[in-house]
Amino acid sequence: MSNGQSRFHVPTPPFRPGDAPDFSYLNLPKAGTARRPDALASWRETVDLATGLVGVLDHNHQAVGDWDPRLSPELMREGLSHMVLTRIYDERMLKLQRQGKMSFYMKSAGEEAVAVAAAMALRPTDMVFPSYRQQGILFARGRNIVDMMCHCISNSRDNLKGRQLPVHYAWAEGHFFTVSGNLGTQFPQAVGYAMACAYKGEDRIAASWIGDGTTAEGDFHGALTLASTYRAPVILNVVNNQWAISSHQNIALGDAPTFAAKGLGYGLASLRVDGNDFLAVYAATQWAAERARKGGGATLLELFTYRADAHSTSDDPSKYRPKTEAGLWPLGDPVERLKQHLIGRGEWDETRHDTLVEAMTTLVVRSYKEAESHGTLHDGPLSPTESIFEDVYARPDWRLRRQRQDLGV
Amino acid sequence: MSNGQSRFHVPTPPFRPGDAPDFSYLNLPKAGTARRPDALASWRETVDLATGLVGVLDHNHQAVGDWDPRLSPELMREGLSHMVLTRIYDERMLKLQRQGKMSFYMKSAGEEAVAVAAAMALRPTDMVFPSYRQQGILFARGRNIVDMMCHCISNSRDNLKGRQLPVHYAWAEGHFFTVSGNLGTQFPQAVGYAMACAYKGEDRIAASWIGDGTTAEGDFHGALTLASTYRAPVILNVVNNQWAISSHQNIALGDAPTFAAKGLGYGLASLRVDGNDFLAVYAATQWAAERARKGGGATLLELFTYRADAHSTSDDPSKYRPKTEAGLWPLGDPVERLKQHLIGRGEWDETRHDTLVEAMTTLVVRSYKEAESHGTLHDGPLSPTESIFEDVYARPDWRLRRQRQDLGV
Amino acid sequence: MPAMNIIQALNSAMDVLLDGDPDVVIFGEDAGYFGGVFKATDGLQAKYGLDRVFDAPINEAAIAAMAIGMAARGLKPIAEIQFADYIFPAIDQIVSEMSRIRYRSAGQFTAGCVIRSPWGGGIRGGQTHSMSPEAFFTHVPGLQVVVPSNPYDAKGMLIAAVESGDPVIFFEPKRIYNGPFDGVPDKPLSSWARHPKGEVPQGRYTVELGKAELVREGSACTLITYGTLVHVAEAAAEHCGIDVEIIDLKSLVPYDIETIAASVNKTGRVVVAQEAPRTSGFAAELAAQIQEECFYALEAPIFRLTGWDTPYPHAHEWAYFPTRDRMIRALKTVTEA
Amino acid sequence: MPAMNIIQALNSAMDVLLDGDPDVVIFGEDAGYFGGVFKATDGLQAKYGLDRVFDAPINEAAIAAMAIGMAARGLKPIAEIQFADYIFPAIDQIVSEMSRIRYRSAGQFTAGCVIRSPWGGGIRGGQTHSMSPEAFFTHVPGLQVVVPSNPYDAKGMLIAAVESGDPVIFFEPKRIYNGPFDGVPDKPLSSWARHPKGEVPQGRYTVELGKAELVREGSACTLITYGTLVHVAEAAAEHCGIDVEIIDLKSLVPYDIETIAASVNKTGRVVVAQEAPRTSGFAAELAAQIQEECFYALEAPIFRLTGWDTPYPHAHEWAYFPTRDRMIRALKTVTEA
Ligand SMILES: Cc1ncc(C[n+]2csc(CCOP(=O)(O)OP(=O)(O)O)c2C)c(N)n1
Ligand SMILES: Cc1ncc(C[n+]2csc(CCOP(=O)(O)OP(=O)(O)O)c2C)c(N)n1
Ligand SMILES: [Mg+2]
Ligand SMILES: [Mg+2]
Repeated sequence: MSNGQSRFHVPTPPFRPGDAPDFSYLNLPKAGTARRPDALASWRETVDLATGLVGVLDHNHQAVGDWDPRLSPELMREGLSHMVLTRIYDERMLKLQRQGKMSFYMKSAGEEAVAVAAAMALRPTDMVFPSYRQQGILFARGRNIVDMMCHCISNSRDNLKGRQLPVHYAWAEGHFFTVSGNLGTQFPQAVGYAMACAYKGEDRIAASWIGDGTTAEGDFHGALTLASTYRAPVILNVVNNQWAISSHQNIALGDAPTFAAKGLGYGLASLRVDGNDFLAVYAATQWAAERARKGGGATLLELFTYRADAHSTSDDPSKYRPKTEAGLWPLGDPVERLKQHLIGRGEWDETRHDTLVEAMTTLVVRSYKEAESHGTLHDGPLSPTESIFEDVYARPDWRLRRQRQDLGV
Repeated sequence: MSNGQSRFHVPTPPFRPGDAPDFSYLNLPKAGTARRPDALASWRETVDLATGLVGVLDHNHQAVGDWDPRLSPELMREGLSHMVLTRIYDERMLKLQRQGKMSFYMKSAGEEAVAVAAAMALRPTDMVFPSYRQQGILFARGRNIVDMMCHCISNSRDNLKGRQLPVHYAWAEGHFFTVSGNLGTQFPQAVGYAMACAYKGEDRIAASWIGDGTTAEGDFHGALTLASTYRAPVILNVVNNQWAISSHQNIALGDAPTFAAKGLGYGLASLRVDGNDFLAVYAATQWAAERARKGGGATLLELFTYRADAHSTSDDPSKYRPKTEAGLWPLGDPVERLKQHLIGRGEWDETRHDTLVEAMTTLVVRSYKEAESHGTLHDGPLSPTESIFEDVYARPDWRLRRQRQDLGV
Repeated sequence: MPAMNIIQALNSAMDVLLDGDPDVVIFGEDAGYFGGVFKATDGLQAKYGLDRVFDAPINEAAIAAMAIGMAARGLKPIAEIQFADYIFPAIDQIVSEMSRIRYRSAGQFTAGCVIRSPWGGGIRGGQTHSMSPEAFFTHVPGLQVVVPSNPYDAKGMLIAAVESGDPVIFFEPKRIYNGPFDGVPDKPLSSWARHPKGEVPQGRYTVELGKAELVREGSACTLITYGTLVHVAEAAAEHCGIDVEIIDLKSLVPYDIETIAASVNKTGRVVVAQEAPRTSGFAAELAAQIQEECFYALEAPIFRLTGWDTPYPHAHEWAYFPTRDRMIRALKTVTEA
Repeated sequence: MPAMNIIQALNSAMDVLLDGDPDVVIFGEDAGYFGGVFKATDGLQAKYGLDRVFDAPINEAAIAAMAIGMAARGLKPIAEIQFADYIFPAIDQIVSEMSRIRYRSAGQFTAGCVIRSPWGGGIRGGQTHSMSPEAFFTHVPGLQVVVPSNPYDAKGMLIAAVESGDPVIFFEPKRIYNGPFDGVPDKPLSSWARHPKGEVPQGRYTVELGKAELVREGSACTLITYGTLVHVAEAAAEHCGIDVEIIDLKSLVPYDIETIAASVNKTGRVVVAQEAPRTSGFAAELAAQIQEECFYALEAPIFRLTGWDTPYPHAHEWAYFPTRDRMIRALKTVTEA
């Protein structure tokens, strides 16, 4: 720990391009070994869980241990389907971005379980405050794919009137808050929303997601402080996908043991969860939701996962990490793991999987055709130009009226 | 823990005006019981200390346990003298404020050990980033009292040229950073300073102090994050004096066990310390300083104390807490405890104490006379009026030159 | 009608709002049990309960974010920032979030809420209890920014602000909480009881946002200002022997361009006064817009009377603050030009 | 002299600075190993080591505070804020601390450092990668604010900024990092290699802060702007048939009032252009000061050409951005008035 004293210490990632990644140093506890306390237990009963790992699917894809949520095969197949769709959608959109159909795109490859399983464990009316990488929630909540695409290509049917960068979705009907480009701001907002639900005597709760890098922001601390002080019915998720653009998670983590452990310092129940294990994410979210709904207050969940692709279409990860890392990630791939689990239980097979992939591909391709019929960013039609002056206020003031005139629209 | 779900929870203080305070609920561990790990031990070895209490002086005013710094009687008498001076100075300044001699004042009554013992355990060249309530550091570092007063009454000799509110001292020669009125901002600055010392290969370190209420600010989190990531040689002190103006510490603490425990979530060595125990504060600071200087990185110290008087001259604490609280504070008074310890060791007596008090009173009264000879806020002389245009930049630009002309000075 | 000072008027507004609408909640540092360091929320927690008027942790960003989240769920939060000088930790939540929730979601979500904050100088508060940071917020699309100058407006505008449905930055000139100030340092405080705008109805009423008020008619020069300086302007007008027309702006965003233009077209001469530092202050916006709007009516350069481009000093406060005497000099400069 | 784009010129400036002074350190989100998302610090960590050029946690306030603390100990930090849109979490440290350390300590402590940040629109970045928040900082005494418009100035001004000893907000027009932009959307990028200011000396030189540059002489109208719009202005001047004089402001605080006044006194007509929303933008400061300074020379209202008072839209970026065509219309309005 001592570094002499001549220089301060700057953490470096375990592996850089050219290195052969070996993740054995992570020393991850085995699936099924974590205790499952009562949902209303004191946060103190989560101390070991915050540095451990809540896991259900073992290396043989069997569901083991106390956290197994014992989901019906139907529900798991639905989850699988949402994850497959998320991935296919992402891949298609990336391709379209490369073709110039949209200005920007962000995939969630490798992290589909984090969003999909959580969304399924929540109620559809629970309010979510996601970052830009939880598109899986939208699929799980049944958002129309054409609508999603219309937003991404900013066309005349974009429900955000072309105002936001692609993937910065907002969908009030689906209780999906407007995604911000500013990191972390949604975390304390979610706490405020949850407080309002409690204030109104509802049993709705709120949930929010930020990345590992974003935990460094002041808003992370603000959110946890509010959540603890007011015992807000909220689930605060940290998606630790190991990277913040080019910065390894250890730039935010420093010498801390885990991100989940940070919650303990606020007296919040805190769990580290295998984020690539659909069943574990489902179970942990279910536990935290029950806790929140019953008045037990907030939970911090760290979802341990890996960003399997570039940060965004503006990024090239081969510049800062070995290309082989994603493949060697010890917690595997969430789609593959749930698929194998279902197969192992005789509830799924490769043929059905191929059919699913084909159906989803068709859906995505067909949806894009339809979306494009409403226009694209470059060729239009877009939302009417004068719409840029709308929604600044409930009613535009003289400045906006004049400016619209100046622009001649 | 469950509150039903109908309403969010707002913490209330244990006692309000009219209540009879009973602090037995605090359950404070006894002096001498805390382990003293090696200064370069892992932060994990401080886990119990962060929720425990490092104490040296027991209820009989004897120094007990591993943390006893075994100070010489001379050093302790010096500490006592600085604390007595701090208190007398504070009382005199309060009186003068009431007489209209200055616009504002803030006492540190009850918290003198926090500042004085820490300053004495540090080297004089270690850089301090205090809040507005560590004036004790100035006495311990030998700041000229007349100069301190000239600042407080904003006269022609105020080394800050009348620019700052009283008690917002700055003293470069004494390695005392400019006190900010903005809460918490100095915490991450201290980390940056410490990093610069390390960068330059010096063995100087930095230390900063904030209050319990201020831990809620984003800058608290920023400081701890930087300190952990870069293993900066810094001591981060949280002075938990139970109150943030009218807000009880539990508004910032929520359900967290202690403020010290928050440091653990960053992988920082973290100690809760009896802040009214001169020897404990000294020992803990010494430990943290050794850790920092040897390359072991940062320590978070919570100094558990009680704000024995009003927040500032603008405050009336009888509006929100029982008047009897200060007297019933279970950790007693820092001056009294060190005094009794010295008496118990035959190194002090009431007569010597009276002489000390008298000498300090004389010093303060005489110093004020001298200070006043350089002017007062209301009757002047002040620093020259044109000085308001200086030090905005290294060299004033045309705007400032013109504005000075406009003002006709 | 009872006489109220600004604190009492604000308290009365919040009382009316809490009473009339269960969605109204109030919070801030020391704003709960204690009733705020200026006592604006005094007694409201006792009357309405711990979950409607409560203390917040010292994290201004979290306070703003909590307001946004609550507003998104339909509450009408009134958040107090203890001093305007301390609003900067919250500015990211205000600029990047609160102001844009409606826009970026194309109206699906809104963040209507009010941020109240004691504002401005003249109380020997030094550089961290004296700032007038209104210009920052006037540059942010989606925010409304207001500064009432008397008890009647304070109450009516606070109620209007909560009802507006959009975020409002509500700055309160703390120098005149307890009485108007004529810009002559060290005089005994005068009382709102002797001021017509100190008469405040007990019940609910609103003062429309976006509308300025002609508080003095005149023909020689237009003096536009807001907050504490409205009273300094009135005192200057009384003492300068110039027939000054004074506009109390009240709302900075949106500002009342019609009232301003009508007056300037009449007088042809303008002083715009603010307490804040000169460069890029709100007076610059007004001057820029007026010269565009009324170019051919102007007979002299628009004069900006402002604080200096330095932090707000403590001991030399009255060399910094636009006092009555400085205002008289400004009026003379403009009318003699 | 080699041709450099703005990124290369900045990289060269930092290389020179790191090489010449061990007190220079550089940090920011992704600024270390990766060299920054725009690659301005590319290769510098490899060349100078992990403790001189390093990654920072995603906490802009902490980044600014770290710079302040380091500067207080005598280092010369250059901190990168990844996008100017993300500077708001740091604004309390900048406004309340960095800008005032020298003043409030009466010169005992200083906080000389540079905050570099990619700034401005035109890259389809939507509302969170397009902002031009310079006006906020120009209102803060103690800060210098600069916006270079070409590689030569970028390098020379960055070196001058580090040497100034006071905090400098250094905004970099990212639209023109790789080549000038004439304000006509969707045209292929032109290259700095064909621009005289694309020739950048390898070694150390400075471009004085506080000085503007006449980039085009003319007699009919003065067009004052900075950053990307300097090039849009040049294109507009070429296409409008008006004899436009163009001032590249470069430094916003302090701005070069002499150069401005000399030009306005000559032309009598002024357009001030900024990308930021109109209300309380920096164009307001310039217009306010010019009408005061050159009142009797002005023949028409000063025209503010600006972004609209809305958040920066994504799809309709070119309806928001002051394009060449809008600039031509502004010049016509002003010269025909
Ligand atoms: C306040 C703010 N600062 C910086 C950025 C630029 N930025 C966008 S994404 C990103 C990395 C985020 O990493 P992480 O939180 O781990 O989330 P991930 O992308 O891995 O899901 C950064 C620095 C931003 N969007 N907002
Ligand atoms: C950023 C900021 N917010 C609010 C304030 C107003 N304020 C001054 S002191 C104080 C309470 C601080 O309490 P604590 O941190 O416990 O320190 P203590 O006064 O008890 O030493 C508050 C809210 C401030 N000075 N700065
Ligand atoms: Mg990440
Ligand atoms: Mg306190």
